[in-house]
Amino acid sequence: MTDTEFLLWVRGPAFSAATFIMCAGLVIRFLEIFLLGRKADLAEARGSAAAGGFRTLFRRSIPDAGSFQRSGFTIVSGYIFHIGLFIVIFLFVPHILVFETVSGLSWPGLPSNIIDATNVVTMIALLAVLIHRVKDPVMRMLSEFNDYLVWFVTFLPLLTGYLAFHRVALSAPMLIGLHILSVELLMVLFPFTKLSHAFTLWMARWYNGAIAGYKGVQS
Amino acid sequence: MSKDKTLGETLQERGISRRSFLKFCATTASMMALPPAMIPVIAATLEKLRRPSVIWLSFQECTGCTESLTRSHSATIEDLIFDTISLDYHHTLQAASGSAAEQAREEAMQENYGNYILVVDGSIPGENNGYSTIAGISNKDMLLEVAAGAAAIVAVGSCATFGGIPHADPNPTGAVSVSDLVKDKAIVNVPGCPPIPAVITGVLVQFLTFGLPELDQLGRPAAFYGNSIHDRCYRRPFYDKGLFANSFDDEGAKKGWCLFKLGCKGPTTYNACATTKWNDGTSFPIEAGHPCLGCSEPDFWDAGGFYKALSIPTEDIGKTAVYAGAAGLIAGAAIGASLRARKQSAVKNHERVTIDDLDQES
Amino acid sequence: MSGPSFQRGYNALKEEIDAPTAAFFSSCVHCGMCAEACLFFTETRDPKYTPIHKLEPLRKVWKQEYTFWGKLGKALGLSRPLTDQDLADWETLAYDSCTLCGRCSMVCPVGNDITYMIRKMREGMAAAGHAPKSLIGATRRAVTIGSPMGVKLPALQAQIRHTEKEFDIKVPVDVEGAEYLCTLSSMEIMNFPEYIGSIARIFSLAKVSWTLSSKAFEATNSGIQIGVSDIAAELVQRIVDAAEELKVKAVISPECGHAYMAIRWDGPNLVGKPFNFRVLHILELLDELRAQGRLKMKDKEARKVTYHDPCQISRRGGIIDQPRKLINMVADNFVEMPEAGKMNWCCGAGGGVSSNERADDLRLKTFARKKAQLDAINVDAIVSACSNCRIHLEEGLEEYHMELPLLSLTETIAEHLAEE
Amino acid sequence: MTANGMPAPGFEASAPCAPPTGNLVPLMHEIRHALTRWLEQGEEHVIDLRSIPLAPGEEDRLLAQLGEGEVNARLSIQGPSDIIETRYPGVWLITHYNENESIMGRFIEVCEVPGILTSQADDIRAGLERLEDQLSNAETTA
Repeated sequence: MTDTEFLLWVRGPAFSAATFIMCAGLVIRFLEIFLLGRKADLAEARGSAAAGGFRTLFRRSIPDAGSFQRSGFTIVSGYIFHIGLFIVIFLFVPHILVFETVSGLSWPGLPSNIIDATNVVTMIALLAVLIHRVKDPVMRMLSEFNDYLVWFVTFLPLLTGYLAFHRVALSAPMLIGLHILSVELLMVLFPFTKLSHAFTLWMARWYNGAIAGYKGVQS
Repeated sequence: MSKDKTLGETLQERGISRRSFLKFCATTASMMALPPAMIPVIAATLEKLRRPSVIWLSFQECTGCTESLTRSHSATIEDLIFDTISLDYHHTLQAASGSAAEQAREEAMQENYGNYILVVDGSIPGENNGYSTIAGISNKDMLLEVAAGAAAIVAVGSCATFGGIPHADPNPTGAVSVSDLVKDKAIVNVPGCPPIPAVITGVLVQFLTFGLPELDQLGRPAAFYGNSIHDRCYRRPFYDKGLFANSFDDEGAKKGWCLFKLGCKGPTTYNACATTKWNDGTSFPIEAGHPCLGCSEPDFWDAGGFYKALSIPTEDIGKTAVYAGAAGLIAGAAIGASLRARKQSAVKNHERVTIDDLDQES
Repeated sequence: MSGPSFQRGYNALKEEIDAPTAAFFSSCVHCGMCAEACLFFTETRDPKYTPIHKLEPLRKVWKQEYTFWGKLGKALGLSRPLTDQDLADWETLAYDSCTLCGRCSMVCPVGNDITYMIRKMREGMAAAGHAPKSLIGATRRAVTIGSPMGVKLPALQAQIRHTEKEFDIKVPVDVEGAEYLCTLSSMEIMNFPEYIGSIARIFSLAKVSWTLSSKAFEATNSGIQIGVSDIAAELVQRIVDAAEELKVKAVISPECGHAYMAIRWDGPNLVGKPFNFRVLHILELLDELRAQGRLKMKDKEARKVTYHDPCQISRRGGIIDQPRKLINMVADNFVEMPEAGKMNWCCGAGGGVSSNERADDLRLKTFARKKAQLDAINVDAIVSACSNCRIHLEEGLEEYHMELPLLSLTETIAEHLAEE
Repeated sequence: MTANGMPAPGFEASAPCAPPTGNLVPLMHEIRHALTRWLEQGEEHVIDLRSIPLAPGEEDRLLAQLGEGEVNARLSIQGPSDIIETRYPGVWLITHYNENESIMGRFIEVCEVPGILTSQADDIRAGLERLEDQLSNAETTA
């Protein structure tokens, strides 16, 4: 297999397979959760479950002052790498073209060198997060294989993206191919690992906010 | 012109001044993308060079490569190159025809067995030898016969190097490249459709001057194929700024912005177009407003579409996502229903817990 | 009678897991932020007190029973199934080191309501026979005697007589057609009988029609704390029956956090039907009276006071503004402690921890958090609205050698009420 | 612009609007460093302009910046070559043309005199031979 054939394979059948697994897997995961159902609350409502749920979807992204003081590192590093991932994934023009072919929607991108710089910052933040996970007693105790796997498959596309952008060591088709392949690995694992929190967290926030909102409780 | 004299002697005999020779060496070094510091080395080597015999075989090809070479702008240099080598067989360029032509080939092979250079353009049919023959000899047989006595092989053009257009899907002749058939000889690949003329001559000079050049993993000389079009492209700053032409006639196209979105293969294509350029160094496809087709890379004809951006999946992902969603709905509903049933059975199995059920001792 | 068993516990956990639980477990990325929100962790720095970790048995059941991959893993023997020993190992984490205060549920960045799940896990723990001894004892007293502290009707009647005599006021009992049925916590009957006099005076001056019930005076619900819905429902049913019998418009929960949670929010779900009467916390009713101008003050509390938010009333109950409006009505010098309101720290004794003798040392250790909050503001008195918080705060202040009086908000209002 | 005020077709795509590669300034600095090194260590330096990506029009701007100095020589060797000392003494611009006057190579050299401008020993030897032949022929004919 030449590098070009490899690139064509990852852009073609492999990408389709990864897309299929990710989309089908996410729908299955969603139904697995959703169909478990939830009892209707019979207590007299004091607020709106929907309003509470909706509010918490957004409100939960802003940490309270006390948590910021006590979990500052987790919050700041978490914010940096999440925003970094967002910028790198959604604002790099070659990526936008992928979303455009799938959805027909397009939006302006950022200059490539800003994406590159953001990528480096994101990788540094992820490394810091990993070190924190290993060093912090609480996180070390909580962490399982899944957590490290998720870290790895998140880091890999950033690294291969960096190598592809700067053409380090291998040929450009191979580097771009490896980058796309690493994204496909991420896509395949997405529904079946903690990566799916990117979707389920909206359900979690919704339920939390709805349970609280129904009672007229802030959350 | 005798083959026994060195190039230096030949030039002197022809009254070509040392200055002219130095100029030739300087422009050749520039063409080969060698640092100017190498100019004296080239001069010293070429001076002592004896003219090697070259046999040029053309198989399934369009003569574009030969056209490219003969349309080469730097006439002086080509003259010198052809002074440098002894082109003993080239069925498009040679005057001889018929059995005389084949005889010339056989003579050249016999006289220089083990020392001549074989240049090939065109791919070789792999399925049925009858697809392409010369003087009743199949391409494959001729290649193997001539290759056996060659000191080295230069495959010119994407057909000879990677199979090229004959090899494109569905590849009716089962076309293969030189390196697919010849495994025991040094092969220098000079891909391109066609290759830049200066690169063809540059490779020959480099080969004659320094022997086998440094090759990349696809057998291409690093001096000419060491950088991607993208990395040497004058429109690269627009890529870095995120300024792209969205169509061939929009404002971005008029302003000369990056052609990535229009399918430019510059990022994955290694060639010298962006610096050496074409037609007397006038321009190259991107400068003319067209995305790079990636012609010097394997399978460029089938590499996901000329006008499809490099990052875009080649298959219909939107459709796949919809099918996947539908499949997920069915599977998810089935799995979800079974989980729900499991929960219902747990609810049914519930035994009322009373205060006497709490103490383990009771 | 079949007694507790692992199977019953496991079945209970399976019953309890619902869509929110699945969404929560799916979303946890093990960031550890809930640890810093839990006073059992902040005051001990022991990682085992990380809230989400306390749910490990429930998570295991969810994963192995309600996810495709988890089930597959279990079937292939790749993951170890839950054992009775696991539940035994988690008993202290689920009961001794969680007050159901809900702080972790507020900070979780993915929005997990961890407290919601602890409550569910206790169902399984209790059914498997892994509830703390003293909590079982309190529950037994609540079911058999009528009150977790063993308070019987004669004791209440004695307090009523005493109150009527002291304040020269009538305390209505079993008055059919009264607007409000007031309930009490046994701590109020035993430790803070002034509460009965206070509400009697306030209601009398504000001309509120109310009554106590001789059949359902106890508002607390040990079933909620131990995590047995069947028992909790039985206890709620007593109040529902009394309210329906006396045809009241509303039931008033006393100054007690979990009692409010039990009757107001869990009650209808436990008995399986909506109430045909309203449920209000006493602070809600008092604030309504204040807003209507029916509470006239003769003077104000002069001391510098602060307000301790009972978790089930503030954070989990949504009654945050009312006590502050009321305090500002009776006190001139009211200051908030750091992180007051919905993010206030638990006293350390809710969620059944105060009834759990085994947790006494840990409970007092965690009081350091409240002490730090109090040290930051330097007040003369603490006002609160939960007798459970109040008892524990008094104990904690004593343990840490702090001289600070604890005031009930209702009682403070009654004290400063203008006589006609 | 054409005479009637309309933009010439296709004009926009070329020189005036071409994006700068950003290579001009570093190039000028490379020349500055080379001059310093020549003064301090006598080290010569050659820059092959074809090896540097330049946008359309950028090379013209470079040449304009370098300007023309005191020496302007034209060699006739298999097509002309222009050897120009720029407005910075010691900085030479060498352009090789083929017989059709197409540019085949362009170099900037930092040195006293570009090597190709000086007479070559081989050529001198050949010239001397020619001279001697000529003189001996003249003597015999005379």
